[in-house]
Amino acid sequence: NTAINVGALRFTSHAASFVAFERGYFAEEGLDVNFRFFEAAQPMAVAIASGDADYAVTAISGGLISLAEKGAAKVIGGALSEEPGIDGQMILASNPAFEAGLTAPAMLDGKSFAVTQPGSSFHYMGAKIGAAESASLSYKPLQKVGAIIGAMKSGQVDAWTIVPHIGKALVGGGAVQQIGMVADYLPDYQVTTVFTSAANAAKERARTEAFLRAFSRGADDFNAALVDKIAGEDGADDMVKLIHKYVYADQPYEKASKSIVNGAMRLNKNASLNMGSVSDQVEWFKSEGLIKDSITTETLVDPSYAEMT
Amino acid sequence: MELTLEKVTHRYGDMPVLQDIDLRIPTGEILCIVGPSGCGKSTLLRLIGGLERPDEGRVLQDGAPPPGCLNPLTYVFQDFALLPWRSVGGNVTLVLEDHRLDGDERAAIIDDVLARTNLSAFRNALPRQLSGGMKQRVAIARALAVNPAVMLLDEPLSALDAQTRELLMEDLVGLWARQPFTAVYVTHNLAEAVRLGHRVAVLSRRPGRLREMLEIDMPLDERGVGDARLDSVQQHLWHLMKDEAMAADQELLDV
Amino acid sequence: MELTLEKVTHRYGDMPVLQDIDLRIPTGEILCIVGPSGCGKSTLLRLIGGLERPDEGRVLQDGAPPPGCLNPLTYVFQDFALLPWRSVGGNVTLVLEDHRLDGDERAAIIDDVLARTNLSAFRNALPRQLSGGMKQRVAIARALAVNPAVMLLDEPLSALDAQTRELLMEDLVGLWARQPFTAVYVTHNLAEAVRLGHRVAVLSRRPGRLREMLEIDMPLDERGVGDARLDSVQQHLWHLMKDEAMAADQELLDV
Amino acid sequence: MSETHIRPVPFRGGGFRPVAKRGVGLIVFVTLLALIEWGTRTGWISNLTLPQPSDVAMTLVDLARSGMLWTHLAPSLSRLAVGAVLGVSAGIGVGILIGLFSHVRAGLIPLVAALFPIPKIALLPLFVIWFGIDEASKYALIALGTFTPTVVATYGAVDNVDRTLIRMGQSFGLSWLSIVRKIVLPGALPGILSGMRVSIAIGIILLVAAEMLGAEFGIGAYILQAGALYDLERLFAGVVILSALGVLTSWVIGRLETRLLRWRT
Amino acid sequence: MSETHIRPVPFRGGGFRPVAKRGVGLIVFVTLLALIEWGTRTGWISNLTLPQPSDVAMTLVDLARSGMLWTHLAPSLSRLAVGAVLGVSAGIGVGILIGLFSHVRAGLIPLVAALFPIPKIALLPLFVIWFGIDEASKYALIALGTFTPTVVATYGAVDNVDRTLIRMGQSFGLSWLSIVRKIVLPGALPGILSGMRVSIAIGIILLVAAEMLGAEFGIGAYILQAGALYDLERLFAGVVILSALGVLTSWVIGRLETRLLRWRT
Ligand SMILES: Nc1ncnc2c1ncn2[C@@H]1O[C@H](COP(=O)(O)OP(=O)(O)OP(=O)(O)O)[C@@H](O)[C@H]1O
Ligand SMILES: Nc1ncnc2c1ncn2[C@@H]1O[C@H](COP(=O)(O)OP(=O)(O)OP(=O)(O)O)[C@@H](O)[C@H]1O
Ligand SMILES: [Mg+2]
Ligand SMILES: [Mg+2]
Repeated sequence: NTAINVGALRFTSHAASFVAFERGYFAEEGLDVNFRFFEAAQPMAVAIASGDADYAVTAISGGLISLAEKGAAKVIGGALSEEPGIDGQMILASNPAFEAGLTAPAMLDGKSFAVTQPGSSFHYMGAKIGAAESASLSYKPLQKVGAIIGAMKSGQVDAWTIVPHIGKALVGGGAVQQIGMVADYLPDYQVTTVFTSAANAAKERARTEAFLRAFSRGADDFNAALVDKIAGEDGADDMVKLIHKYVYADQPYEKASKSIVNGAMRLNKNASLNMGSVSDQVEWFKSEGLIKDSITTETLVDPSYAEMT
Repeated sequence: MELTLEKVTHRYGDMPVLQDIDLRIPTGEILCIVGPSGCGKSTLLRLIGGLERPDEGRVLQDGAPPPGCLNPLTYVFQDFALLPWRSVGGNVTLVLEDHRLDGDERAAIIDDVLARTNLSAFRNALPRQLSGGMKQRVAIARALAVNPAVMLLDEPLSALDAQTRELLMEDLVGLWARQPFTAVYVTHNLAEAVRLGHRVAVLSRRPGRLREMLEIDMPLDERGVGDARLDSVQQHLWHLMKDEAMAADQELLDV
Repeated sequence: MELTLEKVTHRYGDMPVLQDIDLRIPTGEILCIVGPSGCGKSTLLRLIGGLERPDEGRVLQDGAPPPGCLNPLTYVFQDFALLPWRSVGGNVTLVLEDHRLDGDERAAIIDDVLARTNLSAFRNALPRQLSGGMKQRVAIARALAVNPAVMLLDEPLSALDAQTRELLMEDLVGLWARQPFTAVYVTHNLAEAVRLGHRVAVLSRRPGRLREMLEIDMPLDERGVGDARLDSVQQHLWHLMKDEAMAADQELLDV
Repeated sequence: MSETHIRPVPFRGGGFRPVAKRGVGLIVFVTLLALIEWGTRTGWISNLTLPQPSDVAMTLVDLARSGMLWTHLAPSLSRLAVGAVLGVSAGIGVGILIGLFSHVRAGLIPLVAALFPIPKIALLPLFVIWFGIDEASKYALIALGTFTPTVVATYGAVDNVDRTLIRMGQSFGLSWLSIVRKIVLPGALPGILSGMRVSIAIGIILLVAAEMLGAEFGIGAYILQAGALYDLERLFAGVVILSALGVLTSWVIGRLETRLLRWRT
Repeated sequence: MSETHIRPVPFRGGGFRPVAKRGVGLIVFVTLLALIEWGTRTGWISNLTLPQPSDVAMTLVDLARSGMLWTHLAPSLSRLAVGAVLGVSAGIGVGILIGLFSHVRAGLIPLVAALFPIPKIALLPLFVIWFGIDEASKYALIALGTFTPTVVATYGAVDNVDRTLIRMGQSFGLSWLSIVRKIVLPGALPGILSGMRVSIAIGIILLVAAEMLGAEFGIGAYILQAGALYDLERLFAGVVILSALGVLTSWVIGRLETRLLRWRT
């Protein structure tokens, strides 16, 4: 068996790896998986480049593209994507802003919009929503999701987008208001992708394909249990229990399960990648001057592993 | 104005430093105080000047200070105590600033004391540019500026080299000859004591007691190096103190 | 072993400090060097001991150091230069550690020099517990431990108070009487110079030149306070130097 | 008549010598805590602003009871220890070289001066590439943070060694190595130790930055996590632990000083 | 025979007085840069590890040309200035009170000692609530970071004012205020200035932390963004700017010292 390190965040969106591991799909492919957990996506991308992790799942960020440009990382497949009809990422407004009239994305003009960092996926979503509503937004970089939540609760920023399991809890608590869905603006948004180091992509084909196969089986199980809900109550419960080992492990099951169920979004079948969304994102990064103009999707993506749609 | 000490006793913590000191400081005379190291000479001077309160006994002043006296009891310190960031003139001005004097008066005082100490040419020099002897001259000028009733000098020459010491001793004699002042002069140096003291008080080892009081009735300006009578007084003093000085020297300081 | 200075001249930067010094330091005698402040006395001593190289001229040693001499030219410094983190014994041991001596020899030397300087009881005391006089005794003991051919003393007593100075002068005379040593003794203090010097060299103001060389042929142990002949030599010296001392004192240091 | 003029010399000394009284410090602390406790309980201080001190204390107790305190403290302490030992010892070595050799001094002082104001968090992404995401990068970050202040303190201390002691050593013909070992190093020790106080305080501060990088356990990670969740009780519990750690190491160095520097007045 | 014994006294002094030579520092710098340039060009140093120095220089030039340098520098400088002025002046005030009054000393020293090792980034989430995400929280963070070291340096400086000067003032009957104004403050100035050196260096380091919070422009924000994009050229360009800022402020304080402390030897 070959030992590999898989980078992960303790989010529901990383469930495919957890499922593949717990149900032995990795072992069946001859892979000894060792998870390396991170607090944020950016250091995980750097860790792939430094060789501390072999495979990981993360959003397409400026950092990831830069690393790809330096020949250190390659996207090899898709993971989470928006799909109309499934609860996806939400557009939120803070209570004071909502009371002042920010009740729909159309009213965003001149408002402040929270992002972790310039060039993050939040920034991309904000920009796309803003462009669609021809609203000009001012972006507030706050580094951490926690800081953003604090700023939203105390009304220091007006709007934000966030994954459903966090958003629903916030809206449910009355701390913020939902004013729209991201999927309405970015219907096929490829939120996260599977990536690895360029060396792995080029030289470890067999191992990489094995990883993707196991990963896709995990994704299928997840979709069946929590997205399409075709595995029945018990199947869903089993799945939640499995994921709870990794996500919200420090919270009681009842509380955690709600968050996990809330957070279930479609994981791409067979790790297929929505190239349209990817190239849209790359173009946007270029237009913002965040990455070099010479970068193309070819720099970023190795299309030989998964289906490109 | 005369000062009188009555049964002054002082302790630091449990350690008695001075014991039953009775002393009179008459006007117009220099009283030298000698004693071995650590016997409490500096403490005695601080008590006299009101910088410290005696544990027992009293320090009394009799009569009013002379007119024009801004600070009756005025110190000259061993290490000069000049403000390094003020010029010679500024250091003298310092002690006049808290008194209501008009500008002319102040300037007159400063000119006068600088002239008396031969410092007029150094008015704008900073202390760091001066030799030790010059620094102590500035300190003396500063003391003179407040026209003190009693000058309290704590080993004013012992930070200076031997030759400068000699020069300053002559200066002090000259100052006194022109205008006699009252002074208490603490020193280790017996030669200084016999050159400058009208009377010399000898303290014992700690706790300091008054062991002897010598009177030297020779005018200050007639005293000089190699005078047989002064030499004999000095030898008498050394005789009195040698054993105690040795004992004081051999003591371990337990800091 | 004898030392000879031939036309020694030294400068710091552009400032000449010593000019054409010719000097002979004969065995078994104490040569005192006096001069006004800043005339280059310490520089001269550093040149003699090889701590500095003369710009011009030469410092020569004639003959071999005596047997058992570990460090022919040995200093005693004004500020004692004791390692504060070593005890009295440790400070003496320091200068023996770089020499190949067996333990017994080393112990014997240390016992001997501590006994000669009356320090045996203080062997384990730290410098901070000692009075100034005791510290300088330790420095002298350390110098004696290497059995020097020539001792170079740079104002060894001027950091001490007058009474301790007197005591240490007697100690030095006692040490020399028991076992004469060769020494160059730099001082400001004319009384010291006439008490301890077989010969006294007088330097002029900076740049220091040799102005006069006095010989005092009275045995050291017969000299004392109030001796008329010494007094007259001392007055002669003061006469020679007073004007220069005054000029040196009045000089502005341009640091 | 004259009798009326006799009066004691007025006292005008004293003062300007403040002394620290232990008790008062404690009282101020307790009063402050009591005030905050009262404020948070009555709602006069909103629970978004400050946590209730008693809740923080409870959190600390729980942390200790559950054994999690040790789980978080142990890795942090080992990171601090390894990083600080590396940084401080390299710093002392380089500082001594700068203090002794003109060429080293000329070459390295500008480098150290340029390195000093670089914020170590800015270099975090690089540290991952250079040292990986495991312990090595945490050690390196803390080592780098403690290195520069130690260098500066050490060469300052070597510069301040009394030159007459060195001349004394030379005048007795001591070898170069003897002078360095027996005079320069002990003479520089007080300065080096007081520099270490600052360096280790900086090391503690950097724990949080170091544990931004893939640390699951550690006081810094605990604080970061609490901050991300805006869990003020845990945040303050972590801060209290770091603060206590700082006071403790400062006390240890104080003990070390009184022991090693008994020779000082 | 005797002639052969005559020889010059051997020289054994000198040394132990290293002098900084300006040139050497520059040479070391240039050599180091050249080495890295060569290494990165040949690929011997991977472009993930270090950027090419010439690219960093180009980035700096571009930044300056496009005017973005000023766009980023101006807010950072104003944050540093306002924060440091607040922190340093409060620190000097509190430090002087601690130095003069026993009760203040007893009450505040333990508080300051406990505050010192708290990592300021840990408090970022609180600062958002306390001071908002705009300039106020950045000023507050930098002020807090510069406050504690200034306090410590200031009361140390007041403690070190020569007590004989104070006794002198009392013996001449100067008023309490005169003594404080004319003796204590000027006497403490050297210590306060050298403390300011450290405080401002810390302020610069904290710029990055301060600009983590909702700053669009600023050198710290620029560095953070470059780090997030793993854009090493820009990251290093930012670091170079901060480092230069640090060297510059240190130089300014040095000038201030030579001007204000001309009276020192
Ligand atoms: N403020 C103080 N607190 C405690 N002890 C003190 C204080 N001032 C002086 N002493 C101690 O009191 C004794 C007498 O000190 P004092 O300075 O009066 O002696 P002195 O005769 O002036 O000594 P010296 O000849 O060294 O100047 C000494 O043992 C000294 O250590
Ligand atoms: N290392 C040095 N570099 C530059 N100038 C020096 C140095 N050492 C001494 N000087 C200067 O050389 C002159 C002579 O100094 P030296 O110390 O030899 O005089 P001195 O006679 O011993 O003085 P003092 O009586 O004050 O001890 C002084 O003006 C001094 O400032
Ligand atoms: Mg005294
Ligand atoms: Mg000298």
